[in-house]
Amino acid sequence: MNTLTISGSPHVHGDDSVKKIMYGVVYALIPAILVSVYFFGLGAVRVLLVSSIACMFFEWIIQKYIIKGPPTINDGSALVAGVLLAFNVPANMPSWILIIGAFVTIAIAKMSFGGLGKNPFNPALVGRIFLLISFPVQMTSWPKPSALFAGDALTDTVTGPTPLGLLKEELGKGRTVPEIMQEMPGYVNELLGNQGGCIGEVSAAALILGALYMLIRRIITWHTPVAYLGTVFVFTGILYFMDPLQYVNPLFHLVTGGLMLGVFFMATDMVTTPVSRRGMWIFGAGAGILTVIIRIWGGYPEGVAFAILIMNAFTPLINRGFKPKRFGEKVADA
Amino acid sequence: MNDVLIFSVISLSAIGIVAAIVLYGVAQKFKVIEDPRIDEVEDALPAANCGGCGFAGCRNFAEALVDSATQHENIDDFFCPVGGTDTMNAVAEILGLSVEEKDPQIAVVRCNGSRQNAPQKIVYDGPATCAFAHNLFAGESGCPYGCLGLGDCVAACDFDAIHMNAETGLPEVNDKCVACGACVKACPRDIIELRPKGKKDRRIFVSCINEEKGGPARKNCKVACIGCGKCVKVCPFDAITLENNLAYIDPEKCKLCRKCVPVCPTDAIHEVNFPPRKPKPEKKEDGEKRGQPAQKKEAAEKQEAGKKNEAGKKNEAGKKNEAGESDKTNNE
Amino acid sequence: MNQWLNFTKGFIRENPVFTLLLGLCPALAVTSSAFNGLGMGIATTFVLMSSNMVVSVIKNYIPDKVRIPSFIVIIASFVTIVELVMQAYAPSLFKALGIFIPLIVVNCLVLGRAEGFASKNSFVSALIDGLGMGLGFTFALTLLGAIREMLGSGSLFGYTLVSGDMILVFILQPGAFIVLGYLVAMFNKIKKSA
Amino acid sequence: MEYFVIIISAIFVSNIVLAQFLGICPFLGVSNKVDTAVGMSFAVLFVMTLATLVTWLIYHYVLAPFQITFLQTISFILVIASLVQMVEIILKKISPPLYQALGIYLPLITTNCAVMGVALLTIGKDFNFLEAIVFAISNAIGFGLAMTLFAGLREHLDLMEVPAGMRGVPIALVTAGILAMAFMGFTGLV
Amino acid sequence: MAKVESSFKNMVLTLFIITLVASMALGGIYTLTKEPIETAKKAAQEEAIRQVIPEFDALKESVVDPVDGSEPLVFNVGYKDGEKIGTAVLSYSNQGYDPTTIKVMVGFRPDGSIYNTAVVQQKETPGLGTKMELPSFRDQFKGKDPGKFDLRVANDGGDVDAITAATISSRAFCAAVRRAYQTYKNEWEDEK
Amino acid sequence: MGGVHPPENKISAGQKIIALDPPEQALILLNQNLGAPSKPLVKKGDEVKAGQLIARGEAFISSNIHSSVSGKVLKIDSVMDASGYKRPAVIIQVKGDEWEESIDRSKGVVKQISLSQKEIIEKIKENGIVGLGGATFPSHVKLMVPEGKKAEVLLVNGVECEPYLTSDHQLMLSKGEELLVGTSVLMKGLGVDKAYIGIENNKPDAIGHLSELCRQYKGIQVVPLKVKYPQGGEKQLIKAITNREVPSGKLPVEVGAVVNNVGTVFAVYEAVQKNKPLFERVVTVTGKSVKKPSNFLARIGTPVSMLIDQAGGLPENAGKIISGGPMMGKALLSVDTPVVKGTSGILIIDEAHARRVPLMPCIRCGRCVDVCPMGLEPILLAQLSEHEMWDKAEDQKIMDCIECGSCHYTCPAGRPLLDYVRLGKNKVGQRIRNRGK
Ligand SMILES: Cc1cc2nc3c(=O)[nH]c(=O)nc-3n(C[C@H](O)[C@H](O)[C@H](O)COP(=O)(O)O)c2cc1C
Ligand SMILES: Cc1cc2nc3c(=O)[nH]c(=O)nc-3n(C[C@H](O)[C@H](O)[C@H](O)COP(=O)(O)O)c2cc1C
Ligand SMILES: Cc1cc2nc3c(=O)[nH]c(=O)nc-3n(C[C@H](O)[C@H](O)[C@H](O)COP(=O)(O)O)c2cc1C
Ligand SMILES: Cc1cc2nc3c(=O)[nH]c(=O)nc-3n(C[C@H](O)[C@H](O)[C@H](O)CO)c2cc1C
Ligand code: SF4
Ligand code: SF4
Ligand code: SF4
Ligand code: SF4
Ligand code: FES
Repeated sequence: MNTLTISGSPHVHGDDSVKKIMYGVVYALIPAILVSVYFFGLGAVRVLLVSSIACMFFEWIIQKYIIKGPPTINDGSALVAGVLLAFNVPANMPSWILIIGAFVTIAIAKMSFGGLGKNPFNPALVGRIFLLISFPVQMTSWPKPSALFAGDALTDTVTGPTPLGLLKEELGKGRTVPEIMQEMPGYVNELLGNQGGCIGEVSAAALILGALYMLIRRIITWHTPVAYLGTVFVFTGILYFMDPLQYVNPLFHLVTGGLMLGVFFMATDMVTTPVSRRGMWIFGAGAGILTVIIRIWGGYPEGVAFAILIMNAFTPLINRGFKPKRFGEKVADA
Repeated sequence: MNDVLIFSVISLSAIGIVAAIVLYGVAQKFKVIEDPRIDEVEDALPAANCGGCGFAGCRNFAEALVDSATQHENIDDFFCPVGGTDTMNAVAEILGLSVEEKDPQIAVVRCNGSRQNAPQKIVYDGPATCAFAHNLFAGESGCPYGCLGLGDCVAACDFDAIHMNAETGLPEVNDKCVACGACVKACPRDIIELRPKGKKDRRIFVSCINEEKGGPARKNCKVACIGCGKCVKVCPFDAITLENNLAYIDPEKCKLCRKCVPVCPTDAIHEVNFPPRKPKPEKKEDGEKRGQPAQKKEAAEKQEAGKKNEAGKKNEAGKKNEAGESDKTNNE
Repeated sequence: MNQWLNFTKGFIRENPVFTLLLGLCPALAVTSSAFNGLGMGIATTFVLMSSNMVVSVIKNYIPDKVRIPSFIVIIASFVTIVELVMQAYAPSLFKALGIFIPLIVVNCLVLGRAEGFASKNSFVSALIDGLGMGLGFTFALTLLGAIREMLGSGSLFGYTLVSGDMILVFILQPGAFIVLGYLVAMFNKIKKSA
Repeated sequence: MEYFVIIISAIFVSNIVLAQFLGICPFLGVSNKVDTAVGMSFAVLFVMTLATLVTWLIYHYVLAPFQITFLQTISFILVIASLVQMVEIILKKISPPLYQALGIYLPLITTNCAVMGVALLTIGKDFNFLEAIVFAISNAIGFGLAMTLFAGLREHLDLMEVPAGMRGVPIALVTAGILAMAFMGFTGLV
Repeated sequence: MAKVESSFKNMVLTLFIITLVASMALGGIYTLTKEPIETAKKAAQEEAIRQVIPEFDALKESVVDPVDGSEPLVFNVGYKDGEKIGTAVLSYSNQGYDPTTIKVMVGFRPDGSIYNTAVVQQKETPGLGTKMELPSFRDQFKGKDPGKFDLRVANDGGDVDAITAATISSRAFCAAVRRAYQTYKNEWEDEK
Repeated sequence: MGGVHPPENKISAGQKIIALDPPEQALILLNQNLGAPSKPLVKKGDEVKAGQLIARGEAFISSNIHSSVSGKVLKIDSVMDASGYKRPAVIIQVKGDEWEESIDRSKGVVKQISLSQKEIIEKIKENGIVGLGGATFPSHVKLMVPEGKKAEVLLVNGVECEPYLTSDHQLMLSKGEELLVGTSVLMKGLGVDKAYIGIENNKPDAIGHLSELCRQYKGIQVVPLKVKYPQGGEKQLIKAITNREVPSGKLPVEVGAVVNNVGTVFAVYEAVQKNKPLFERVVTVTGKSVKKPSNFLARIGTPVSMLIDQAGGLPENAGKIISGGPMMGKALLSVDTPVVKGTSGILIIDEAHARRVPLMPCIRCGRCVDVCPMGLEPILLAQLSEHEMWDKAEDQKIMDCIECGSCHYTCPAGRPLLDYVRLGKNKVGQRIRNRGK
C-alpha cells in the first residue's frame, strides 16, 4: 500500500490557481499590446520588453539573494506588473528610466513587503507615480500615435499632447470646452486608441475587450469597474450638465487618459483592493470621485493613478469597516 | 538696561509664574488617587513622551508597566528606547520584580521518536503547526504522544535556544535556553519539560511520554518507554515512579547515579553530559520481548561514543539518534 | 561609565535617528541636501550639549514637580540663542531650515537626554553624552541628506557630481521616508551583526 | 473661499505629516492600531486648536506689542506644555472615560512638533484669529487622516510575513513614503 | 546632595529664577544679535537690489500700491551721483506651483526696460520650478522692454520660453514681473 | 449567499443498498456521539446479542450504544479511532447473528404511530439515535425543545450536498415510505404539524418518489433545492426553506426549526416503530479507482478494511482514505478503524489527487470571502489565527464557521484556510469556556 496522506478537510480543490489568474491577466492585456504596437511601433515593443524583463529580473534576483525563498518569477505576477508598468509610460521613455521604474515597482513596492500578495500599494502604479514625479519631462512628452502602416511609423519624434493635457492647458488659457473639442481626435479615435498617451492606455476598446475576457474567466468581478466608471460618469455628468462650457462631456472622460486601464486592470488588482463586495463598491466609488477631482481641479491632467493609489491606502480601513453580511446578522422576517 | 530686556524679563517670568501657579492650583484641586507606584515609575522614565515604547506617553507606559507587574508579575514585553536597559531595571526594582535566583533550569525534549526511531507511516499535508496537527491526527509515526516535529516550540522561543534537527526531525535545546517556558506552553503534547540543569549540567530523564502499553508503544517507536519497571527497581533513591505505563524520574530525588540508564530495554532513559561509561560486563538479561541484550549494549556504547565526540555539548536528542540508527539496522 | 563608549554610542548602537527613532521630523524635513542636514545637526548638537550641561549642573536645585517645565525653559533658551545667532550669521541656512530650528525645542531627543541622562549624571558625562548623541544625530542627518541629494539632484554638498536628469522624488517628501526606511533597515542589520 | 483653500490645503495638499513632516514621532509611534490612532487624532485636534488659539493671543497681545517676538519659541512651548498638562489633570478628574479616550495621549502631544509647528506656522502665515483656528483644525484633521490611514496599513502589514529585515519601522517608513507619493496627486488642487 | 523638595514656594521660586535667568540671557543675546540680524537682512535685500540695477551709491525706498489694487510693492530707487539710475521693484506672485508666495526683485532702467531680475523667495519644486533662479531662465528678461516684449510664457502667447516641465512656475515668475512693470509704469508715467 | 460547486462525482448513485454480513470482530467505540462518551455495561467474556445495550449515555448530551453483532466480549480496550488516537471500545468476537427478541424484524411498514410524544422521545433516547448527518448529536436532545422556545417546523435534510456520497439518496429511493412515517413520528415528537424534506435538484428521482408518496402524509412537503455546496448545512437549509437566518451562536430552535438528516429519520422510524436500536447504517464506499462503488448497510463496528474489500479491495493507487465526503470528511490514518454511527461514507482518493495543490501566497482575491456561506472572512480569520490574535478572531465571529471547507476549496492560492480557522476555533472555544468558569 502507498503511504497514506493525512490532511484536514476539504480534500478536493477547485481548479483555479494564482498562476492561471496571472497569466489570464497577461492574455487579457494582449489586445492592448497589439494596439500599442500598431500605433507606437518599435518604441512600444522596446518599452514593453525592457519593462517586463527588468521586472522579472528584479523579482528573481531579490527573491533569490535577499529574501532567499523559493523562486517566484514563474507565478506571473512580475510579468503582469512589468507589462502594466510599460503600459503606463510613453513610447519614447528612455530605457534607463524605465529600469529605474521597474526597480521601484518590484524592489520597493513589492518585494520590500515580502512579495506577491503582501504589498498594500499597486506596484506598477507606485512605479508610474515614482517616475511621474521624478521625471516629469520624460513622462509627459507623448509621441503622436501613427498607425504602423501609415508611413512615418519609425520617425516617431513628433510629440503631441494627450487629450486630457490639452483640455487642461487650454482651459487654463480661458478657452471654453466646445472650442477646445475642435482640436481633439474625436471619440472614435479615442476609443480605438488613436490619441496621445501612455502606450497601454490609448485604446479603450482593446482594454474593454481584455476586461471582458477577464470577466468571463472570473478573474475579476464587475463590482469595482462598475462602481468606478459609474461614479466618474455621474460626477462628470453632473458637472457637464451644470456648465457645458467649463466641463467636458462625461463620455470624453471615459475614453481618454488611463481610465479604462486603471478601472479594469489596476482597480481590480485583488492584492491591493478590498476583499468584500461591499468594499469593492466603496473602493470604486472613492477612486472615481478622486479621479474626477484631480482631473478637473488638480494640478495633474490625469488622476487615475493617484486616485487608485490613494484608495489603496484606504483599503485596509475599508476592509475593516465594510464586512460582508454575516449570516444571521439580521433575522429575516419569515 | 534697555526696554527689550525689561519686557522680556517681565513677560517671560510672568508666563512662567502664572503657568506654575495655575498648574499647582489645578493639580491640587483635581487630584486623583492612583496607584502611587505609577508616579514612581513615571519618575524613573525619561519623560521624553516620545511614544517609542508604543504607548501614548510616559505616563501611559508607566500605567501599563504597573498593570503588567500587578497582573503578570513581569514586564518583559515592555521596553523604553530612550531610557534603555538601565531604566527598565530601575523600573523593575520599583515594582519589586528583581527575581531571586532559582535553581537554573533548562528545557528538555522528552521524545526521541526521531525519523529513525519512529519511522514515518503517514504523510501529513497541511500547515506546519503542531497545534493543528495534534488536533488532526496522531502523528506521522502513528505515536499519539510523540513529537510532531512541526516546530511550534521553535517558533515560540525568543532566545534562539531551540531548533529543529533536520535529520531527526526533533527539536534540540541549546545552552541559550533561559527556561522561560514558552516552548513548554507552545507544545500541544506537553513533551517539553523544564528540569533543573543539574550538577555540572548533567541530567537524567526518561525521553518519552507515551502512556500506551508496551506493545502498541513499541509498534510505533523503538525507543518508547514500555513501562516495564526495570528502572524503578534498580533506582537506589526511589526517584523513579511508574504510572500509566510510563516511568518518570523526579529530578529532586535523582542523584545522577546512572544505574537506570543501562537497564532500560528500549533506551528510553537519557543521560546528558556524562563522561563515557566503562563497559559493564555483568549487565542483566533484559528485554523479554526483544531478547537481544548484546545488541542493546552495543547501542549504548555507540551512544556514549557519540557523546564524547560531541564533547557533551550538543543536545540529547541528536546524540541519541546515532544509537537509534544502529538499533534500526539490527532490528528490522 | 567608559566615556569613550558613552561618546560613540550615538553613532550606531544608539543612533538617535536610525535606531532610537527620535527627532524624525527634522531628520526628514531638512535633509533635502547634505548641507542642510549638517547645519540642522550642528544646531541640535549645540542645544543638546548646552542643555545637558546646564541640567547636570542644576539638577539638584530643582524640585521634582517642576523638573520638566524647567528643563523645557532651559532648552528653549538655547534654541532661541541658536535662532538668533543663525539669523545673524547664517541667514540663508536659517531660511532653509525654516521652522525646524524653533522646533528643536520639541525634539524628543533633547528633552529625553536632559531628563533621562543629564539629570542623573555628572557634568562631564552629560557633556560627552550630549556631544556624542548630537554628533550621532548630525551624522544621521548628513548621511540622509547626502544620499537624498546625490540621488535627487546628482550633487553632494552643492557640488555637482552627475549632471542631467536625476531622480527627483528623493529630494521630495516621499524620498525622505523611503531613504530613511532603508537606512533604518540597514542599521538594524548592522546592529544585529555587531 | 479663503477658508476653503486653507482647509483643502492643510488636509490634502500640504498634509502636516506627509508633506510638512510635523509630528512624525507619534505618526510612527502610535500608529500600530487604528483605535489608538483615532484616539490620538482626536486628542491632537483638541490640543492643537486650543494651543493655536492661546499662542495666537499671546503673540498678538503680548509679544508683538512689546516687540519681543524673539521670545516666541520659549513662550509658546511653555504655554503649550502647561496647557496640555492642565487639560490632562482636569480631564482626569472630571471625565475619566474621556481621559481614557483622549487624555492618555496628551503628554505625548506636548513634545510633538505638530502642535508647536502649527502654532509657529500660524504666526508665520500672518493669519487672523479665525483663520488661525480653521488652520489649526484642518491640520489636525490632516494629521488624523494620515494617522488613521497609516494605522490601517500597519495593521494590515502586521498580518503579513514582511521580510525580517524590513519588519517594523523600515517597512512603515517605506509605506509612509508611498503614501506621501500618493498624496502628491492632490498638488495643485488649491 | 539632598534634592530640593517640591513645595509650592520652591516650585514657583525655581521656575521664577529659571525664567528670569533665561529671559535675561535671551534679552541680552537678542540685543547683541539685533544689529547683525538687521544688517544681514539689509544685506540680503541690498544684494538683490544690487543684482537688478546698475551700481548705485544711494537708495531711496518707497511703497507703492500696484494698479491692480493688490498688496503694495516696495520700490527702491537707486541713485548714482544724485542721478537716478534704476528702480528695483520687489514684486510677488501667488500662482507658483507651491502655495508659498514667489518674490521677485525686478530692476528697471529709467527708460523702462528691464535691467535684471532676481528671485528673493520661492519654494518651488527643486529641480523644476527652482530653475527660475538660474540665469538661463532669467537672462531672457535682461534688457527687454516690456512694452515690446510680451511678458507671458510662449504657451500663453507671450515671448518668454518657459522652463521645461515647469510652466506654472514660469508663468508665476512672469506674472510677478508683469505686476512690477505695470506698477512701475504707472508710477513712472505719474512722475512724468 | 456563498457556496461552491465542486464536481459531484456521485459514481455510486445507482447502486442499491446491499446489507453486509457482520464482521468477524466488531470494534464498538464508546464515544460515538457529540458530547460525553458512554459508560460500558458489559465486561470481558459476556455474551451479547445484536441490539443489546452495551453502554449507557449518562450525561445530558450523550447516547446509548448497542451491540451490532452477537457474540462474546473479547475485551474492553482502546482502539484506534479515525485520527489514530486510542479510544476505549468494546471488542466483540462475532458468533452467528442473533438479534434481541424485542426487535421487529418483519418486512412491512408500520404506519400507525401509537406512542405519545414523551414515549417517542424516550424511545429515541433508549435506542441510541444520534444525528447521522455528520454531527452525531444525540437526537432526543434535539427533540426536547428548551423552555421558552417553540419548534414550528421540522426540516428533513435529504440534500446530501457532499460530492461522491450517495447513502442518503439511496435511502430516500428505497425507504421512502419508512422515511415519511419516521418524519411523522418526529413531528409528533416535536409537536409540530409541518415538515419539509429538502432535496437538491440533482436527485430528481428522489424528489419525484418522495413527492409522490408524501401526498398521503399530512403536513409533509418535499422542497427541491438549488444545487450548491453546502446547501445541506443546517443553517443554510433553514435559510433556503424558511428564509430565516439562525442568529450567530444560537440554535435552530431560535427560529423555530429542527433539522434532521434522512438517515436519522429512518433510524427514528426503526427505533420507534420497530423497536430497533441504531446499530447499523448505510455507508457509501466510493472513489474513482474503486472497483465496485457501493452503498452498504453495515454494522457499527465493522472495520473499514472490510467495507473496502467488499467494494473490490483497496486500489493500488490509493493515496488517501476519507471517512465521509471530500469536503468535510476526515482522512483516516489506517483502515483498521471501525465504522461508527457518524460514518456516512468511505472515499478513496488516488495518489495523484491525495496531496494538496501547491501553496502560494494569498493574493487577497476575496473568493474565500465570496463563497463563505456564513458571511465570514476566512482569510482574515486564518491570518488572525496564524498570528494568535484570538480576541480579534472572536470578534470576527470565528466560532460561526461551520467548517464547510468552501474557502479552502476555492482558494486559488491553496491556502489552508479551514485548517487555521479550525485551529483558531479550538483556541477561541477554549478561551470562551475558560471564561465561563
Ligand atoms: C513632484 C512634481 C513637482 C512639480 N513641481 C513643479 C514646479 O515646481 N513648477 C512647475 O511649474 N511645475 C511643476 N511640476 C509640473 C507640473 O505639474 C506640470 O506638469 C507642468 O508645470 C506643466 O508644464 P509643461 O507644460 O512645461 O510640461 C511638478 C510636477 C511634479 C510631479
Ligand atoms: C452544546 C450543544 C447543544 C445543543 N442543543 C440543542 C438543542 O437543545 N436543541 C436542538 O434542536 N439542537 C441542539 N444542538 C444541535 C445543533 O443545533 C446541531 O443540530 C448539531 O450540532 C448538528 O449540526 P450539524 O450537523 O450541522 O453540525 C446542540 C448542539 C450542541 C453542540
Ligand atoms: C457544511 C455542512 C454540510 C452539510 N451537509 C449535509 C447534507 O448534505 N446532508 C445532511 O443530511 N446533513 C448535512 N449536514 C449536517 C446538517 O447541518 C445537520 O447537522 C443535520 O442535517 C442535522 O441532522 P442530524 O442531527 O439528523 O444529523 C451538513 C453540515 C455542514 C456543516
Ligand atoms: C486582475 C489583476 C490586476 C492586476 N493589476 C496589477 C497592477 O495594476 N499592477 C501590478 O503591479 N500588478 C497587478 N497585478 C499583478 C499582481 O496582483 C500584483 O503584482 C501584486 O500586487 C503583487 O503582489 C494584477 C493582477 C490581477 C489578477
Ligand atoms: S522557549 Fe524558553 S524554555 Fe524553551 S528553549 Fe527557548 S528559552 Fe528555553
Ligand atoms: S516538541 Fe512539541 S511543539 Fe516541539 S515540535 Fe514536537 S510536538 Fe511540536
Ligand atoms: S481565496 Fe485564497 S487567495 Fe483569495 S483571498 Fe482567500 S485566501 Fe487569499
Ligand atoms: S470560514 Fe468556515 S464557514 Fe466560511 S467558508 Fe470557510 S469553512 Fe466554510
Ligand atoms: S521630532 Fe517631530 S514629533 Fe518627534
